[in-house]
Amino acid sequence: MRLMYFSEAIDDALAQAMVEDPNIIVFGEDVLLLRRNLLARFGPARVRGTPISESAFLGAGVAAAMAGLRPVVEVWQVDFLSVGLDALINHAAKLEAFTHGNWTAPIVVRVPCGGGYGDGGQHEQSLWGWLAHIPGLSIVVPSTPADAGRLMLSALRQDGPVVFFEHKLLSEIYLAALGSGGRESVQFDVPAEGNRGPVPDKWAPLPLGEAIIRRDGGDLSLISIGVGVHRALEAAQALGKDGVSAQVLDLRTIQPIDKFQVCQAAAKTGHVLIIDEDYEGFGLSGELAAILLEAGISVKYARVCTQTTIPYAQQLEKQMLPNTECIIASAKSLLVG
Amino acid sequence: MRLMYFSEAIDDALAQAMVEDPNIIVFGEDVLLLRRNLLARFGPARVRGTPISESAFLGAGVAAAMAGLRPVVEVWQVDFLSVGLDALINHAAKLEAFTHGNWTAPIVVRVPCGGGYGDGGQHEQSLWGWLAHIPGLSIVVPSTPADAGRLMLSALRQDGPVVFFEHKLLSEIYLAALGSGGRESVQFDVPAEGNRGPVPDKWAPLPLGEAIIRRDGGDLSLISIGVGVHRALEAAQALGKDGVSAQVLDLRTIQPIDKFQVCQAAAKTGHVLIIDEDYEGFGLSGELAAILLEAGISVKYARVCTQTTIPYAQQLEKQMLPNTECIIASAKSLLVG
Amino acid sequence: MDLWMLYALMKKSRLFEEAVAQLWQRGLISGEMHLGTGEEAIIAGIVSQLMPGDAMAVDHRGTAAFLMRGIDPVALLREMLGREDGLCGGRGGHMHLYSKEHLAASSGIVGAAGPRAVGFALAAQYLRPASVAIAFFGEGAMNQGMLLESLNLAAVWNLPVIFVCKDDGWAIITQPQEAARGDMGERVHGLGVNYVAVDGLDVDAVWSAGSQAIERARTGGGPTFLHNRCVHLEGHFLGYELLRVTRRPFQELPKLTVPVLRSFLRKGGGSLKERLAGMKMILSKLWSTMRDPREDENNDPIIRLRQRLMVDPGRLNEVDQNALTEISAVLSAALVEVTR
Amino acid sequence: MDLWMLYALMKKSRLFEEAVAQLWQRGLISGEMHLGTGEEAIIAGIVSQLMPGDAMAVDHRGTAAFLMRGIDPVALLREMLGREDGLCGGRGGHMHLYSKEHLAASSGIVGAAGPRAVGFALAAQYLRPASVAIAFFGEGAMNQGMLLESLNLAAVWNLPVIFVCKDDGWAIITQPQEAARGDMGERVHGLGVNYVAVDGLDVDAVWSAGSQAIERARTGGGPTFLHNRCVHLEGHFLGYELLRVTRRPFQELPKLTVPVLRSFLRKGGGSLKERLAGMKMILSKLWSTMRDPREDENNDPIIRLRQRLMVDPGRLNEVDQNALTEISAVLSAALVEVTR
Ligand SMILES: Cc1ncc(C[n+]2csc(CCOP(=O)(O)OP(=O)(O)O)c2C)c(N)n1
Ligand SMILES: Cc1ncc(C[n+]2csc(CCOP(=O)(O)OP(=O)(O)O)c2C)c(N)n1
Ligand SMILES: [Mg+2]
Ligand SMILES: [Mg+2]
Repeated sequence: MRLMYFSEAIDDALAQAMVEDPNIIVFGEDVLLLRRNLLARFGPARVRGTPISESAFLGAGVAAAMAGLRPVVEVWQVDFLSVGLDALINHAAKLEAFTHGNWTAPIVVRVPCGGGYGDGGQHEQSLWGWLAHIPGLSIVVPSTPADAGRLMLSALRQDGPVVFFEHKLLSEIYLAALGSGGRESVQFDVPAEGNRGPVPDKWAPLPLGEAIIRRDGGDLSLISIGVGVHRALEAAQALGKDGVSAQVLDLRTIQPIDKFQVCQAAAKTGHVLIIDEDYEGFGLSGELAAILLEAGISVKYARVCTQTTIPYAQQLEKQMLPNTECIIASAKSLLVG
Repeated sequence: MRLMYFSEAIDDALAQAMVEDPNIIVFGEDVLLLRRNLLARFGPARVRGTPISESAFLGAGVAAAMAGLRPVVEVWQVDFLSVGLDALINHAAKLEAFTHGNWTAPIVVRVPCGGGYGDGGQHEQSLWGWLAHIPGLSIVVPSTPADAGRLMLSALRQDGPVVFFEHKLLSEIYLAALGSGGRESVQFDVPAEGNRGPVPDKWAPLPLGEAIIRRDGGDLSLISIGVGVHRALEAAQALGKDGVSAQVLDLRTIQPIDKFQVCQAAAKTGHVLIIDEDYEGFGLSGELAAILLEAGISVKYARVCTQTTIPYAQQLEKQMLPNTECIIASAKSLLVG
Repeated sequence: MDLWMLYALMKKSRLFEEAVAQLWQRGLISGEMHLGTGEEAIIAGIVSQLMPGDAMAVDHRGTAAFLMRGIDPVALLREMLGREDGLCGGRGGHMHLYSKEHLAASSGIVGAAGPRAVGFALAAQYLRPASVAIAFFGEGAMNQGMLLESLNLAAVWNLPVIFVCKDDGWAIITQPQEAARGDMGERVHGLGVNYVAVDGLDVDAVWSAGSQAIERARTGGGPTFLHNRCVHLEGHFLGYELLRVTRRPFQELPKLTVPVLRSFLRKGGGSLKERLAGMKMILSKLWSTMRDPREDENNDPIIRLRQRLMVDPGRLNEVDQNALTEISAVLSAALVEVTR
Repeated sequence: MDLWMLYALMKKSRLFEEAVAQLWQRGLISGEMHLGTGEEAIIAGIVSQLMPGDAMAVDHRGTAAFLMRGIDPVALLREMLGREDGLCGGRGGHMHLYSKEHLAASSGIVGAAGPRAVGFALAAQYLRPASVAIAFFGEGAMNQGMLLESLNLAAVWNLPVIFVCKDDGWAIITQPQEAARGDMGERVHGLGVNYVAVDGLDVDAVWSAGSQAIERARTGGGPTFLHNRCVHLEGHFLGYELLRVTRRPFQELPKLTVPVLRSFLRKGGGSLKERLAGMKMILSKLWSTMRDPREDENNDPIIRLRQRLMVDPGRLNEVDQNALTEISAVLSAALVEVTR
């Protein structure tokens, strides 16, 4: 066991995979800065910078994957995928279907996501539920360093495209690069266990589609992903003091999604609260509701999600993103109502 | 009352609005062909062709809307928005929030959508539920000529951006342009009432967010939108012969969405079947489930949606898109189960 | 360069696509259908030079390229017929043709061939040294950001890409003078890519320019852009309205003009001047099509090549016969169990 | 052109941004902070010529443009402080500044200023004849498809857009020679837009080139692209790592190099040659920053302009004093109720 930061763990697992598989290459804007440690170890042929041409380099990544490489393509923030989505939506995601399973594009798209450090509405989106709508993409959203590294390893072994979300509030690299820069006067509400934690000495893949219970409880199931998991854990602890026993389920990946554990958790407590930092409507929280109803599980249900465009001002930003107080309040009214 | 085809009705309502408001302009690829009737009446300054530069002309449309025009911007197919989404997602949708309500972009983006004419997976997507995930966009999906014209009028009166979906299977213009071209040897499963119907002599706006019951019934509620509504109606009729009384609710717009009528319909019959031509996961069908659970309405629920990438082969395509047989079968097993 | 071999490729492609057109007319092929008839010299001039390991990114008009690459024509036709035993199990259709073993992939998204060829070429750099990647696309695509980006990226990474622009002067009904400004050569140069203008009706010229570009790419010289002019004999796609009007004016013209005139005359709207300007644009579209370049035999690359090969009419006849036999066999093989 | 007026604009902007930097350092402003210090000559040279009805599309580095456009500096600063009474109610922040009455809008999406200026100019054609729209962006943005597309579109529609490229030779840590090929002038020409290269450190030169471009646009002559070179005095954004290393090598260098070296030495991975090539790239980045162009006073447009205005030191002193007084007043007004 070693202790690692979140992005350090991802890069470490990635490095292990790169040693084993010479076809893994990494590229994206400014990766010479972001992945300088990989650059120094694997050289510039395998770690490349790109112009600010997301459409071209994402599309190139998909095609390179079709032609035998295993590219890990980085985009500065998930918000900026908006300028290069075609490669993912219409090409990577559809190839397997178009070829009746004959051809796939094993690309990993690494995207920082999420808010809580003051960049506002065009830079702090989550969008995992949005991308999950498109059949053919795997969607991974780890919440701890150990999961992050292990899921990166799995992502690198998938046949098809994987979007790997790296929450900026967990990532020491992005926080330093984006949020705080050269100052020590700011402090973000970084979940400690998410930011740094024990990781295995040698990385082993964690299969996609396996949720995990982070905390057991009998009254209420909090289902979440990414930073939301840590907020849920904090809320569960507070609720515990008030005599409410809350379970916390971390989905870890939403495509595939662990329907079995979702249903089990819901059936156990009969009360489900979804915590999702992505937008509320037409996303993960809705899909979970559908999964429950389809399974014929009747529960009390509520959701704490991001309602609309994230405002810049610190206080407003905090209120907009799912936070512990909100979760506690919703949990209580769900149990009462 | 006049009889009109689906796209004819939209263009007619648009023309009425253009007469009243000189700030409405129309542009997009090949609109000189598609909107030649408008071109002949309003001239080339108000009906413009564009290069195949979706990012640029959608972005320009958003900014033109910010600066006082009311652009109706056309994209050949909703699938191709993938190359120009930034303008909608990060700009049009967020402007009102970023400016605390001070500035909005009243653009109408007109997008053909939907399948059933043989173009396959990269050209027949629906994606309305996908776009609805992004706060700040209104999403309109009419199912009849009268609604289509009236909703276009409303769209043109919104403060913010509206994505106006025009189902190709209803549209005489797109069907001729894309599906059949110069041949008479093909026939598509075009819903007659959707394709042509009575429209008012003078167009009046239909407010966004008002669903409508297309057929009453007490055993089961079929909730749908677009072409799905017609499939649902056909299924309801067939079910009627088997003694099942099915209600059909046409949502007409999904952002805003008529939660009240959704809940009412569900509460009335206790059995809800969603028919959605958009992809199943993380979309409209999930959001409806969440709306019901949030309202504490406990129902039996099922959904018939597009499962994955739409295949090209006619028979496979038909099976993939929500069809009457599927709806009937799902309805029956929902009522039994 | 073997003109006879190139002629055979072109001829077979033409016959194949003509057969496709008939099947489409009979309703056996669904959806849109974009033929490549008229651009055979471009495709043959390039594709005939590809080797195993070379890759191809094709746009919505990819049938000829697939055929000439040696991909099973029966599987190709069965794909268009939507059959389980088609090239892609009937899942793709004519705009989404794929062959993994040939590293050949199509796309219906205008401009997507650019990034795709860049990715193929990137993989070649690692895995298949001295292999190249071809991108086929139209002049309309040269206004699409991702294609422009991909030229620059290919240049920055010095990748073995040949960007092959098939400029037919039309993007559906949009003509270059309405959609683009600046000189194409300058545009391409300004994105760092070597530019060569080619007569796309002359397979000889395409082959030669292609040969240099491919050689350059294979030896680490980086990307080249070949700008080839051509005429699409069936217009944008089968059933193309403007061409229909031109070809059957009595039946088709009223369908177009009556509603336009009615709208022109309606109360409310633009001034007379504006309306007339609008009418003029519609008429000029019709007019451009009426002066149909297809009527000039010189715009058909196959007829042009035949003229040169007439030096040996016996051999020409033989090649024609072989092509016919081959494509007929393909047709009957593909149509087994389909024709009613 | 009034050099004194331009100097005053530039000086006030500099003081304002320096104040912003301090507030950011103190943690009173959250998120990233991209200053425009060093590009004031470009902004002043253009913005000072705008009239009511003209529009402005700005990138992530928009503070100076907003300030010089006459937008309330107190509201601007309050916006960055996230206050309800900020320019956008605290909802936007420094990358999302908007003023509807000035038709001024920012965006954090690289390249988005292009389409936006095109749309503003399109609206001007209908609603505000003889008005223009400015797009401000960096050289890195010139590899972004939507910006390239928008140049062409502005040319096709002959729109009154002035594309103002502020070329500082860096896009975060990426330099043009790594990210672009071809000549910028050719690229712009090839997209149909008039191209002018300008010394962006010389407000005089910018003003003159801008004046011609604006005049041309106002009179229906279509778009112009002004390519202005400059140096960003604070690097990409506040706290920029490479600059930190340069400025405080003893504290900062080890933070960067120790992990890199550790990784360099780890078992498994590239050959020594490959590793050394990787190290060399990292070092060359550091090296480029170390040869800090900021140390050359000639790269500061304000210092350069001062040298010219030294002919009247009394007046210069007065202008400086006024700027200081004004910005101090802005600061105190904006900070009411905030400073602890
Ligand atoms: C991104 C995108 N926008 C629009 C379309 C619709 N479309 C299909 S083909 C075409 C014209 C393409 O013109 P060009 O590139 O010149 O090729 P050509 O058809 O002339 O061979 C258009 C606009 C599309 N498929 N993809
Ligand atoms: C579409 C997009 N991709 C990437 C980024 C991240 N990013 C922000 S600023 C920047 C560099 C921009 O360089 P340039 O255009 O030269 O402007 P400069 O910062 O040098 O003024 C990048 C890559 C972004 N904001 N948007
Ligand atoms: Mg063309
Ligand atoms: Mg720059």
